[in-house]
Amino acid sequence: MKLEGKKAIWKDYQKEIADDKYFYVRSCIRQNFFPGSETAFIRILREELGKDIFEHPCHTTCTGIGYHGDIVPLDTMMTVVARQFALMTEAGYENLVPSCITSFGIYTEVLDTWHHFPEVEAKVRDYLIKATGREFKIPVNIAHASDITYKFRKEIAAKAKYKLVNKETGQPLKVVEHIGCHYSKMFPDKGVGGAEYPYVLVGMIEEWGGEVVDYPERRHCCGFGFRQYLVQANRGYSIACSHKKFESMEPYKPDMIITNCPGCPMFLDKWQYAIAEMEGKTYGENGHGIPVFTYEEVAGMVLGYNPWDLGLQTHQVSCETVLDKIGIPYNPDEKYNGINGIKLGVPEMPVNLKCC
Amino acid sequence: MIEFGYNIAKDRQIDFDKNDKRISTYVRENEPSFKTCISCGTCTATCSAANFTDFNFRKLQLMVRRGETLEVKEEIKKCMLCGKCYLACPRGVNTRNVIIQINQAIEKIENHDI
Amino acid sequence: MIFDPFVLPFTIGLLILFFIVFYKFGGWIRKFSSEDKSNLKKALFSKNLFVACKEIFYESLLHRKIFRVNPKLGYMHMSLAFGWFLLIVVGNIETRIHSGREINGPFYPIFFKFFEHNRSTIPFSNFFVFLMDLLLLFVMTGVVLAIFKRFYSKFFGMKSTTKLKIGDKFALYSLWFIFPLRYLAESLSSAVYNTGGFFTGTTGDILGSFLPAADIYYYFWWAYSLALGVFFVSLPFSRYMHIPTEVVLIFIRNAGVVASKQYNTLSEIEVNACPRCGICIDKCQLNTSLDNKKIQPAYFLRDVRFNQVKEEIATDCMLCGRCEEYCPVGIKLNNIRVAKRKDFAVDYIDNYKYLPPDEVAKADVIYFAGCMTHLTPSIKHSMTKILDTAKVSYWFMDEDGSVCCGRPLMMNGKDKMAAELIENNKRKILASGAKIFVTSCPICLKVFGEEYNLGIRVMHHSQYLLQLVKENKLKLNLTDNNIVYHDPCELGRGAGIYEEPRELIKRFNNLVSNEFEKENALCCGGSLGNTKMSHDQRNIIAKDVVLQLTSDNPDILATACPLCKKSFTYKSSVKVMDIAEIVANSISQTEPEKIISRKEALMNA
Amino acid sequence: MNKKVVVIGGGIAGMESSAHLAALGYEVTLLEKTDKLGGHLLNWEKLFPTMRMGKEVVTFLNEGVEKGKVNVIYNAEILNTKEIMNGFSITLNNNIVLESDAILVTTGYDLFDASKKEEYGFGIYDNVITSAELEEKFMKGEKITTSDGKIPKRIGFVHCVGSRDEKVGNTYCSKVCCVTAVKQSIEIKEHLPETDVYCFYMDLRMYGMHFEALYRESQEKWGVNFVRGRLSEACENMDGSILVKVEDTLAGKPMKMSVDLLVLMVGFEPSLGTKKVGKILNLQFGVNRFFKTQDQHTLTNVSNVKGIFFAGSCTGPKTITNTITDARAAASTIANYLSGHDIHNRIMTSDIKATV
Repeated sequence: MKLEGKKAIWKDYQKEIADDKYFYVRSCIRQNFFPGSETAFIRILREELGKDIFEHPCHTTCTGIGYHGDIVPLDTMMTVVARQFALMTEAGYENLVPSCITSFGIYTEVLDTWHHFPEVEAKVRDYLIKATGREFKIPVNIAHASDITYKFRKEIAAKAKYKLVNKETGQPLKVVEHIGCHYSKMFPDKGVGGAEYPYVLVGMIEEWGGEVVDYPERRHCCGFGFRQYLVQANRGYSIACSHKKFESMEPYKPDMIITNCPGCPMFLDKWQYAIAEMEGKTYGENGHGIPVFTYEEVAGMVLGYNPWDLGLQTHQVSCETVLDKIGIPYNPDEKYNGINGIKLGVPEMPVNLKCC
Repeated sequence: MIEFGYNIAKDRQIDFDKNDKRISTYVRENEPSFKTCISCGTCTATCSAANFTDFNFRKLQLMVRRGETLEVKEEIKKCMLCGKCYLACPRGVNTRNVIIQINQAIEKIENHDI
Repeated sequence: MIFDPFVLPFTIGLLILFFIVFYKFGGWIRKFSSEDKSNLKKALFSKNLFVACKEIFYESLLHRKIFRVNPKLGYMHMSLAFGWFLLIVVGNIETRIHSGREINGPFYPIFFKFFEHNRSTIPFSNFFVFLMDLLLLFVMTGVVLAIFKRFYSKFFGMKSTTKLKIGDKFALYSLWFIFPLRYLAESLSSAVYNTGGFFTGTTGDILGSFLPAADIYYYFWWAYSLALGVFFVSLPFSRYMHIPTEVVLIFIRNAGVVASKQYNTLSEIEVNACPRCGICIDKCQLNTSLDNKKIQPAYFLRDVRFNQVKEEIATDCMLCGRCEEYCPVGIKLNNIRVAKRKDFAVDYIDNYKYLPPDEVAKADVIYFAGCMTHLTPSIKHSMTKILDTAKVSYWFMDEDGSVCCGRPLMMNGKDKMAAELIENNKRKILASGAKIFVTSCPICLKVFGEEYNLGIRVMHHSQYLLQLVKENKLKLNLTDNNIVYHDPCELGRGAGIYEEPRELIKRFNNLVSNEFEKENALCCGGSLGNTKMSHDQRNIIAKDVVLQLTSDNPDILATACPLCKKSFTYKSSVKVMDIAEIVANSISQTEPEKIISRKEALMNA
Repeated sequence: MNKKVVVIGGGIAGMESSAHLAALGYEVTLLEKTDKLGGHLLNWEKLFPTMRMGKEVVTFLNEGVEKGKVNVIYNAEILNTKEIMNGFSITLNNNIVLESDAILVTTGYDLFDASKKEEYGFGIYDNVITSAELEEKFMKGEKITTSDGKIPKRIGFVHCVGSRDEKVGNTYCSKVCCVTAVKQSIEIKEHLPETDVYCFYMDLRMYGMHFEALYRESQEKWGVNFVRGRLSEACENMDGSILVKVEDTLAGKPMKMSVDLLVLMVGFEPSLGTKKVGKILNLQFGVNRFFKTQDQHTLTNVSNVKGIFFAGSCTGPKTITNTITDARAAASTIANYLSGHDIHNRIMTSDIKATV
């Protein structure tokens, strides 16, 4: 591997990322599956970096799931997107920061469509007025939340209490990075580092002390694929994709996986349990899985946030292996405590996948 | 083991490195013209068996070359050895012998001879 | 007791030979089926025995068939076989008359001239001395020719001579020495005792003039005996095993034992009866066109005999039957070849369940084009035109694509698979109620005739077309085309159909004869029997054949097999046509009634 | 006084056209930007389909240049040109000013920069090389090895890298790569008989006389394998071998295969010189960015500027045979023009014919 070659490509794919005043939009599924991540993102931006980040309570889904699942028509999707823009315009913001990769893809796709077909934009503006009476301005800057984190990766590193380094051996942790397909595969120019060797997560990993693992199926989809997962009969394809990735990364013995998409951590995490139950196969050390994190969780970890505040207890593959390697302290007894320390009860443990 | 209502779908991808290429090697050695096939499909177009079934000799040869040989044993039996394919082949591939050699390779693999 | 130690090599050798030969024969006879055994028993006491003896005399002693193919070679074989036989017979009579005993030691007649020096006591002695010398001279000419042949086979018009195995070498060289040594031993004895006639006596006188004959003649008798002993012991392990085996084979054949599709005892006897004379090698086009001298029956049967057949030897043969046609021993060579292919063939069952349900039409005649004919569509179009013109009620059985007849599978030793196709086709043929089954493909013809047991007439289109012409159902125009006709292997040598196509051509065209016709016809190279030959090799053969057939610049090179037509077309500058096409082209256009084509008739209906 | 012709570019087209123009009696000046004549052919060892040495052809062309007493100016760069009475005045970098009655442009092609095709990993993975690099190894008599010096067990050739690819902006076929891949495959097998060679192609364009025979020989005699399918991506395995992903379109299935060395068959692009000279001389470029000839069938050497002509691969990818033929055709076209035949009138008539 020639790193200079990659660097040359990364240089070609740099994008403009606004440095303040963000209109933040949450992800439908992340706020359910990894609620700590979005909270951590806002906390880091406000508390650590002192940025202005605004959320609008009337924000809805971007319809991306329905759109890619073939049940929401294009015009409907664009009108909903126009409404989100209108909310931003009304709130006085210009920089859109979606938490969801698919939303990021949707917004980018819509803006690109309008750029090439202004008559479509005009039509959508008409729809929006007729439907809601709202008007909107095109966002000045659209950056995914991971782009923002990437932009401030050095600031975060400067404040970090921990590094992605094995405290016993002093060796950097081996990290698999996985980019959501809609981040840059549709519009390589819109992603940091492009589509073939995206840099957005690599930059964070390198800055925070880890070592990136480049394995053959790095570019392969996590297996969400909307239709593949949403129809139960097709879930075999979904899990096969994740399976393919795990088989490919396994020889590299990665310590952890970092993702920047709602679906990816979900599937890379949960399917490890399903694969273990179906085939008895686990991919981590000693019967553990490979812990899967969002970039916000990792940022929170290196900044020294309480792992349970980050929501790491909601992961299927237990994160303690990584916490132990880095030396991040945690109280196992508080793992399943809710807000205010209420004990929520310990979940049933899987048979084949070792969870602590 | 838990029943999820679905299984890990089998990969359709040809895994060339892992595939068993013994039949291919055997046929290449015993019928060198096997190497010159250009997958034009004339054999399949004229095939007596293909008239009645989805038997596809062009594809069968290709699958053997790629080591995708699981279905070959059953498929190959559909051939009637009539020789139309041989007469039609623009590359002069000795198709009948290819079939015969595939048969023999399968038998030899089953008998652990190769 | 008349005895000398030098007779021991001969006597022991002879005993060993008898023991081995009878052991082998016994084994073969034991392995025959009970039916064959009873046939053999019956034959022993019937006129078949005399027929067999006559054939043995003609073939094993006189070598009539070899004479026909190659007179020089025939003489060589005859002088050795028949001459030696007469030497033994006359020698025995001589010794009996001389000794007055019915039974003598087996070596006595052989070494008679050593033991008996007193000529005057023998009745007719001068006559016997003369006769025995004459016979020896006769045999000696054969020996000289045999030695000559080994080093200069072209003299016999043979391009190749068989390669020898170790047993063959012992037998061959000892055989070369037997008669020259006998000649020298008798001549030297004659120099001492004056026992010789015009041949040995004269030679003895000359040799005696400068050699110490009395001191050395004894050693020559030793050498003679040793040569005989070595020959006898090596005989069963050499190609000379054919001498006793051929005799048995002729008897067995005359007893009505017939070849089967499996390799059986008869095949084994046939294999042992091959003298490796090499006639097959010269007749084989793989030799003459491709310089392949590995696979011919002489070698193939040798490998079969010593159980070392390789797949490529068994399969690299076109099954054209030219070798079989000229084999002096009449061995069913194709049969053995195909039977041996079964050792290598992978034969499955239940392969063709995908074949569609039977769609059968009732008709008087079935026309079956055959797979190959579908690649020469003008043959099938000609046939439908002819059949429509002649208003034959027929069913074009494989109009929408063939189900193979099964023959190609059988040729490759896959009988079980073939049986399945045969069963499928047979059911349809019988259900149609047809009385005549006509095919355009000679390869199919044979299997429909021999394996299907249809109980209806199976004809090649050349036969059927002639019949239509004879029945006046077809009116044909005369042409002045010069047509050379190529006999397809499967139609000619395979099915014995030589005359019908010729008659059909002769009625309306000029038939040009060619050296390579009828039994001597060449194979086009397209053969389905051979799975080993490359496309290039086939082209070379086709080119050679076309060159031979078109040497007189005919207008048309006619054949009666789609595969022959296909093989020739790319290589011939002369137009190549199937006999059906020639007939279809000659159909008189002045037919009074409009011919309604079958398709139109169907549409009208 | 002899009429003067300036030929721009000392590749094979420039050499052969100079020789022919000189033989016709013109005073020829050949401008070459480097210090050697021969262009790309200097870097090519053996030529398809004959396997003869490229330098034999260079020698042949040199003889023509020498015999014609062509005035060769090495290290030449054109600064500007002026139209003067029935001709041109050309100023070079070393203050030489040339006057000419006609100009022949033979500025040729550059090889496609394979690193633009990021997903194939050229410049990133150690064992991905270009066809030109492989030829250089042949030329220098270097051993063909992997980056760590091992004998490759399997080598892959990727056809159409930078050709017939809208994504990189080159929609045309480069004409020589297919048969070059076949040629180089055979050479690989000559050097390394135990190595398996796989060619990944979209179409095999064996249009030239004897090309098909070479293709057949590569299969029959050398056992080279051909897979119809365009490589989607190349990844690096742990051991440094390259995992290629392709659809075997004839099998109708995706396929992955590891190769120890991956050779990218790089195609033609208009050379930098072509772009520069075109700008200076006000020449028209066609849709594929090569020079536009005035007619695709008849006026294949004629430019849009009176008195300026083209030869060789500056008008599109050409084989050596085609280039030399084209060079001679250009010489003859110039002779036609300089003897007073108005080639532009022929253009007019042919245009009229075409429109009628």
